[in-house]
Amino acid sequence: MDLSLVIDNLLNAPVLFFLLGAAAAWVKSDLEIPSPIPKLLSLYLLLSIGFRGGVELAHGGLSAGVLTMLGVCVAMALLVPLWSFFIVRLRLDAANAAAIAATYGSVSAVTFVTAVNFLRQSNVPFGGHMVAAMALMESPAIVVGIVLARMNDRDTTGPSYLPWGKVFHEAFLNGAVVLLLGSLVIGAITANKDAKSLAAFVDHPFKGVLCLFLLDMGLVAARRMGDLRRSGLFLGLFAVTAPMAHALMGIGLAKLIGAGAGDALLLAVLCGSASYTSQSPLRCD
Amino acid sequence: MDLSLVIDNLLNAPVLFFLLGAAAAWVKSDLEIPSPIPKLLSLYLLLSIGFRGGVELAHGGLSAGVLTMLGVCVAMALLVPLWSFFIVRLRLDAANAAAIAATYGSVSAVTFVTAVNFLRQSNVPFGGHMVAAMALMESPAIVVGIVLARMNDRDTTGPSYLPWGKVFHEAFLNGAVVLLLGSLVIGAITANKDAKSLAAFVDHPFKGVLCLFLLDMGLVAARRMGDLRRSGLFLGLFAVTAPMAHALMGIGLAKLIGAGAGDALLLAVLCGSASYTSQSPLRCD
Amino acid sequence: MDLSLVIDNLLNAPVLFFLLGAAAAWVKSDLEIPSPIPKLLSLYLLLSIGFRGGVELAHGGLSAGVLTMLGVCVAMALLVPLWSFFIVRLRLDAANAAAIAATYGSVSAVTFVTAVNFLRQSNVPFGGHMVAAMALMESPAIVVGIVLARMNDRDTTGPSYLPWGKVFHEAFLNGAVVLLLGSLVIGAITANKDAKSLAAFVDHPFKGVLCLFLLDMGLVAARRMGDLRRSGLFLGLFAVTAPMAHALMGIGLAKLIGAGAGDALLLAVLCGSASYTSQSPLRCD
Amino acid sequence: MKSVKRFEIIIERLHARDVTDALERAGVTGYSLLRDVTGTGDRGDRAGDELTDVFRNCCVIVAVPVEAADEVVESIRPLLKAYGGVCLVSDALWVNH
Amino acid sequence: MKSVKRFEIIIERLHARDVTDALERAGVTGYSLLRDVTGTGDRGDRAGDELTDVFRNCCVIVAVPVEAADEVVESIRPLLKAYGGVCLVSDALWVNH
Amino acid sequence: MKSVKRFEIIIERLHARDVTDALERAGVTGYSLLRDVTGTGDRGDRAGDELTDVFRNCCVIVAVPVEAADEVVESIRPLLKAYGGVCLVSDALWVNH
Ligand SMILES: Nc1ncnc2c1ncn2[C@@H]1O[C@H](COP(=O)(O)O)[C@@H](O)[C@H]1O
Ligand SMILES: Nc1ncnc2c1ncn2[C@@H]1O[C@H](COP(=O)(O)O)[C@@H](O)[C@H]1O
Ligand SMILES: Nc1ncnc2c1ncn2[C@@H]1O[C@H](COP(=O)(O)O)[C@@H](O)[C@H]1O
Ligand code: NA
Ligand code: NA
Ligand code: NA
Repeated sequence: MDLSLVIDNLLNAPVLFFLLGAAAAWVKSDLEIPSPIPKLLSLYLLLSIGFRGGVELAHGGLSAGVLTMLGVCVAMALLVPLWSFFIVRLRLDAANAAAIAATYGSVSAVTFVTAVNFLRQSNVPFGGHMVAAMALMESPAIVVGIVLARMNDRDTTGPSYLPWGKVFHEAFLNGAVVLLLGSLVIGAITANKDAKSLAAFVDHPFKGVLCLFLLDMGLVAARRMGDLRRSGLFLGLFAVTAPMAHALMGIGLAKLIGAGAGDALLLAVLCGSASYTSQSPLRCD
Repeated sequence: MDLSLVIDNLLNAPVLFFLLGAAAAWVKSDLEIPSPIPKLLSLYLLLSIGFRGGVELAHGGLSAGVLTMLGVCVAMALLVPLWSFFIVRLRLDAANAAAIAATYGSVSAVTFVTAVNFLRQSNVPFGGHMVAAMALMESPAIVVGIVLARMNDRDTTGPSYLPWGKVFHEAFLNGAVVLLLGSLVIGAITANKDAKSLAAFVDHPFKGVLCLFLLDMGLVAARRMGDLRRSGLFLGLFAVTAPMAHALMGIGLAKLIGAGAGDALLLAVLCGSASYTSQSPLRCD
Repeated sequence: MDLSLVIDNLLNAPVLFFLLGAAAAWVKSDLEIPSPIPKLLSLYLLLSIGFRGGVELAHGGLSAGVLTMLGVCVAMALLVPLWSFFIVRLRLDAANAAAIAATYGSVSAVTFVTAVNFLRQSNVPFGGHMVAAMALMESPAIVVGIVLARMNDRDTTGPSYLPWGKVFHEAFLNGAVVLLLGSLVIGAITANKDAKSLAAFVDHPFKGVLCLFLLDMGLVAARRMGDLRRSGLFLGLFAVTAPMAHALMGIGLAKLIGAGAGDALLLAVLCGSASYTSQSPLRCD
Repeated sequence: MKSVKRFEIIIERLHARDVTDALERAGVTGYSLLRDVTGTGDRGDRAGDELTDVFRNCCVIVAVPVEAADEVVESIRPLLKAYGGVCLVSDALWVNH
Repeated sequence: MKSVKRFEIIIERLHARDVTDALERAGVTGYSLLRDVTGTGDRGDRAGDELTDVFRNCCVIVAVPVEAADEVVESIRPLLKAYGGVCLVSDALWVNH
Repeated sequence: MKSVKRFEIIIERLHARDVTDALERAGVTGYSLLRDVTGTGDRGDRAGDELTDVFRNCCVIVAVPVEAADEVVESIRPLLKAYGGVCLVSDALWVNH
């Protein structure tokens, strides 16, 4: 790979705003994006990416390749937490290991959105179904995590003993998944009619909103660097190597099923990225 | 009317986002648009619709037809709560009947905004004065409601015994009315100078913001369906038939004064729609 | 100067929205822009103005004239609080005099942003370095204010006895300064690559967001008029004459260093305007 | 530290100014306001679904000298009667400074 | 004024509905909710960094008759056990209206 | 349930970190923060009208063991002296879990 391309990539506005946020937090500036503004930004990003994914899906249609890709994604969302669990279990108790496993199985919407922005900017095409894939990968990881925690936990009053109804509810009906899939469906239905008139809202400000959102992510990430240090060498190593390994698997699988470059990158991002969200129903005291 | 046109209308993005919100609330997803984001969206919609109404008013001018229409609107805002009161009074006490009457007399800005979006999309023209009409209809309904409540209430310490100054203040100076009328006036004054440079803010994202706002309305509406059920058959029937009757009157009146199709639809919406806002100074314990 | 130009200027949308806000507060309407929406608007305005300043800086480059201008700005930020202190000290105690001095030395971002909007609308060019100047003027005034307060205060437990580290921290790393300078740098770095794709976010809605922000400023300003009255004749006179005197100095200095009309206006605004922000580390009980 | 009475008044946001006006008339010079409170009470859920915030609650927190408490209660009571809402009173110590 | 027990329950926002459901089961008909609470406790800082609000806290304030307090405590305790959080109980007077 | 002292510290948001730092130095490991508090006090209204939030208040709620209360008071007092604000202390019970 060309080094100047990497630098060029790092020197684009969204990434620089992320670094600005991180720098601001690092020098303890009082710069902050107060709640619920980040929520507004993330609702916008999810709606936008879902809607455009739907429009592209409507134009591209559901082919065998698309279905294979979706299958691969769900499989990875089931498998990644499984092996992550057995590795992390070497050092941690079952409940925490399950929570971490679910984390690595699920996807980071921020990373996905940033990758999408990168592809658009580089004019590399990708399929609208990758957005659906992201929505589909969130839930299985949570369910696998909870199953693992239960199989290894004897305290039936702890948080892993949520009733199954509640587990599935949190896994499949969390707000981000609903908004993403809903916007995807709406985009697919209204592709011919509304895509143009909504472009001024859904497409044009996308990159700018992403900048503002990544500024906040930078602030948050830098504040949490301390947590990373506190988590010890073993987890630190895992946190660095696991995403890379998963991303490489993603690229391998994409080659195998003959996906295009854009879809391959997104699959790598989906496999490699991890999300805090999925921890929540699993966290222990 | 053509059924496929109705379906086509239902299948546009704003309506679908409303349904998405309703569905999300119905399956008890944790999707939410936290306060004060809906407020930001509604401030935007009021500012946008007021400003554009003002620009159109500046281009169209104040004709006799415009003044007739405004007179009809104010008259409806005075009459609708009157007869609503006497119907609802058959079953409820005076204070609650007055609150409900005021509700049906006033207008729902959301419905109006959605109707405006529909007209724009269908390329049906309408007059900027209809925006003024909406602003003018909010206040009379509240005043009539309070007068009715007072005439029928003997407890002079209850909420209907607000001093008149406060009543008029709440009726005529509530934030939505002030912003709407203010933006209308500003739009009319700066029509030639600022309309173009503000279009990127005021016009282009309008439909998208409406989608996000209706998503929230869907969430809220579905959560309140329970209230509807609790309110009993009589009120339920009234809630379904009264808006239709008022809307039909609106269409009739529009024909009578020879208004165009766009203005007629908006008049129907203004007469038919009801707003929670106006209840507030009247509610009883 | 032509009177009709002044009126024309007053009749543009941002100013009218400010007046609308003031009028709404004056009649005690419940119109409000709830927190943190004004914060979102101000983050946007700072990011936008910083980014565009950076893009212009990248195209214009750093010339001797630019550096002179920056020097003049910093000098004024140091001198204005000095003489303001000695004048206000005639009537007030040292701590309060220092706080007020810092206030008049620092700059009002709102006024600056409004002036920038005016220049753009009038097609008068100005340099991107004026944005940097604004960022550079915020901090010195605070530091001078604190030095003055300390030199005149014997109570070493009061607020003026913040450790120096904290003083510099608040002076140089407050959120507005960091975001403004950060966006400026990012704009300068990505000028060729991102300026176009970010325009839909950074440029197009600028004027509209400014309208909404000034609506809020109008609400706030009108509510605080009472404070002005309470502050007595001496301070009232100072509040009216000092900004004018400082603005005139700014225009004189601009002539002296041969700056263009746009830069001269902005320098006048920077010198004349005052900011509440800088008071905070100095306020006394 | 001196003994004070701590008031916590939850009322519709629309009436926040009525509460603070009543407090000011009762001689209270300091109070705090939380603007974003929702809740359920005798009169149903908060709404916030139209274009104003009519149905949202707020919470006013006030500490007053013990001897001023009765007057504050009496100044608030008519507002509760008219608009609903809740007022809780408890004992607290005020850290002098 | 009548004596009540004032509960203040700080818990992750995700579980706000569990708390209010538990309260309703315990016969409580009124409560208030502050949605935007952050904090630090045994389980680290709040985050709010992903696309849901999973780690944000909320605060439920409830005044209940003294005799109902024990039942409310028992209905809340399992939630605290499962999800962490804090529940404080204090004495207060309720201003009648 | 164990007895605790409940602190409620209302101070400018700018100084929120000073408060939590002082608490941490006093050995407090858990606290909650309400970020959006406005108010009136000896030093006038909150503003929030410039481009930072300098004049907005926040409210820190902390429950500490009774025996730790004095130390917490002493750690907060200098901040109140320097920046103004209010600190209320009251008795509460902590629901064990
Ligand atoms: N028992 C209670 N404890 C705490 N807050 C309450 C209680 N009852 C009512 N509230 C609050 O007071 C508001 C108005 O109550 P109400 O007038 O009874 O509808 C509700 O929306 C709640 O926020
Ligand atoms: N001692 C305390 N005083 C006040 N709030 C607390 C305290 N301890 C914990 N909290 C709050 O309760 C939340 C959950 O606490 P924990 O379950 O201990 O992590 C924290 O995020 C804080 O908001
Ligand atoms: N008596 C009081 N009760 C409740 N809050 C108060 C009281 N006095 C002051 N405050 C709050 O503390 C902040 C700072 O107060 P002060 O330092 O007196 O200006 C005010 O803005 C209020 O939010
Ligand atoms: Na993953
Ligand atoms: Na109506
Ligand atoms: Na200045």
